[in-house]
Amino acid sequence: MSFLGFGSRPQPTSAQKIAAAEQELEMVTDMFNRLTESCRKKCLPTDYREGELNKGESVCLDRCVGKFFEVNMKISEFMQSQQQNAMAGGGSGRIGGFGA
Amino acid sequence: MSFLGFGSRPQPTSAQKIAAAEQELEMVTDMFNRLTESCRKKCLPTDYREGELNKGESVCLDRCVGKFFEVNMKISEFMQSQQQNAMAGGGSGRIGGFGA
Amino acid sequence: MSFLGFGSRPQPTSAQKIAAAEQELEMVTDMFNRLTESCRKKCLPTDYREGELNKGESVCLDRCVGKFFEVNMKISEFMQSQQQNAMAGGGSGRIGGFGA
Amino acid sequence: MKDFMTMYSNLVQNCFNDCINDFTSKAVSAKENSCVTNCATKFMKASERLGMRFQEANAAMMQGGGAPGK
Amino acid sequence: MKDFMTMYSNLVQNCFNDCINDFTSKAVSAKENSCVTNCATKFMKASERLGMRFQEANAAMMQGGGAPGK
Amino acid sequence: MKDFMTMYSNLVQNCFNDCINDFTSKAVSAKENSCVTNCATKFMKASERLGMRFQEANAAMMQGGGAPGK
Repeated sequence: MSFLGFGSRPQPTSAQKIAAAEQELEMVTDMFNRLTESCRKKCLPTDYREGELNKGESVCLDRCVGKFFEVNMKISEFMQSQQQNAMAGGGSGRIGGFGA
Repeated sequence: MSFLGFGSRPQPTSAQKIAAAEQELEMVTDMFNRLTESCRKKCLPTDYREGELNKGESVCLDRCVGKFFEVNMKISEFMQSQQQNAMAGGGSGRIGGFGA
Repeated sequence: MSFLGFGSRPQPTSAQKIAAAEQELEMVTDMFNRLTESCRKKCLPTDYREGELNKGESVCLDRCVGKFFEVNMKISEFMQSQQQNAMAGGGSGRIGGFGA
Repeated sequence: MKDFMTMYSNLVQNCFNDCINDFTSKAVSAKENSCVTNCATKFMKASERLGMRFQEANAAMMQGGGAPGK
Repeated sequence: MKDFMTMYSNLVQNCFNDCINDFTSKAVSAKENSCVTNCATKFMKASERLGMRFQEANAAMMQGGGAPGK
Repeated sequence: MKDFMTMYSNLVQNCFNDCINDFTSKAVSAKENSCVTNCATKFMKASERLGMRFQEANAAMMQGGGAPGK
């Protein structure tokens, strides 16, 4: 689950690894679709007078990806700290039995 | 299908009960996600100057849930009356071969 | 995949035909749901002072379906020309191993 | 069945979003109530009309430029 | 698990949409940063509150007009 | 395959929503037509660019604070 940066875990079996990889792929695809939707709305005006991406739009898209990742990272950290507060002493610091 | 309040039905088998329960859970989860989306938009301003829910926001969320249920109930009744008109004489009054 | 109008293909097996038909049904359903969402927003005012569709709304819905299909056709052609540019010489002109 | 549920949930969410905008009181007002009923009625009529037009347009497209076999 | 991921993705997308509106600079500003934190905090508190009210309302509905068997 | 269909459907719906706003006439106007073409072209170029940036950012994140094993 590297996209979410949830850190390392105990050794999983092969089947668990495959399931985790499939889940990760689905998750990353979903995130990319959401990012695309958000960045399109933020950066592309809807009158479409030309088909090319102009300079301003291109720069905006690049920064949009960077900022989306930063927000994702920040919220991932936030969720982990929430999790640790909730199950202080009980668990391994991962979220909700995530991945493997 | 208690969430939709579609009333009682003939005796189902165990397998049918399990399938119906799974479908109900999925349906209730979907409804909760939609309610969350709607009530967040109706009740929480998007400038996020503070992390706490203030009094006004909390009251708004509570009323939002109540009203969402009322609308759901009203539309469920509406659909049932539509259904009864459509298949008057033919069926059991339930919607589209619903549940068990 | 007639809805997208991607043209004819080599002979498929029965299993492939069934899979393609299922995929087509899912695709057409998804398109209809999207069309419904778009045309509702374009044609129906949200104050709902009456339950009937008035003349203007009805005509708008009819034209909305026609124009949605035209846009779909245009974008299907666009994607095919993109595809042909991308794999010029290599393939059969269909998109991404589509259907059967 | 799943399609019916999606349609139903959309109906609830859309009519709620369009009709319920006052949270100063707990009760659904008479005006909100009639809005919801009209919304549901109109939504069903629109779905029906759109469904008919959609099928006609789909049939026309298949006859026109579509694949002959399937 | 899938529900958690949907909730998480919604959280990221909503807080991004509401808080990040300046693309003249590459860096997330201090103001945007605190907006994101507040957004996530408030979102979680709201979800919790909505979850409680939802369960109460659902239980009340089942007792009231609901099906007796299931 | 499913990802391609989702992308395709999004493209159709978005370009329709952004470009088609006149229902006083039955025909798609020349202006609407060129809007749709530009919309599709720009959408593809934006997707490509976003995809590249996304992969770069993802790779950077995995090297930085990510899990070593998987």
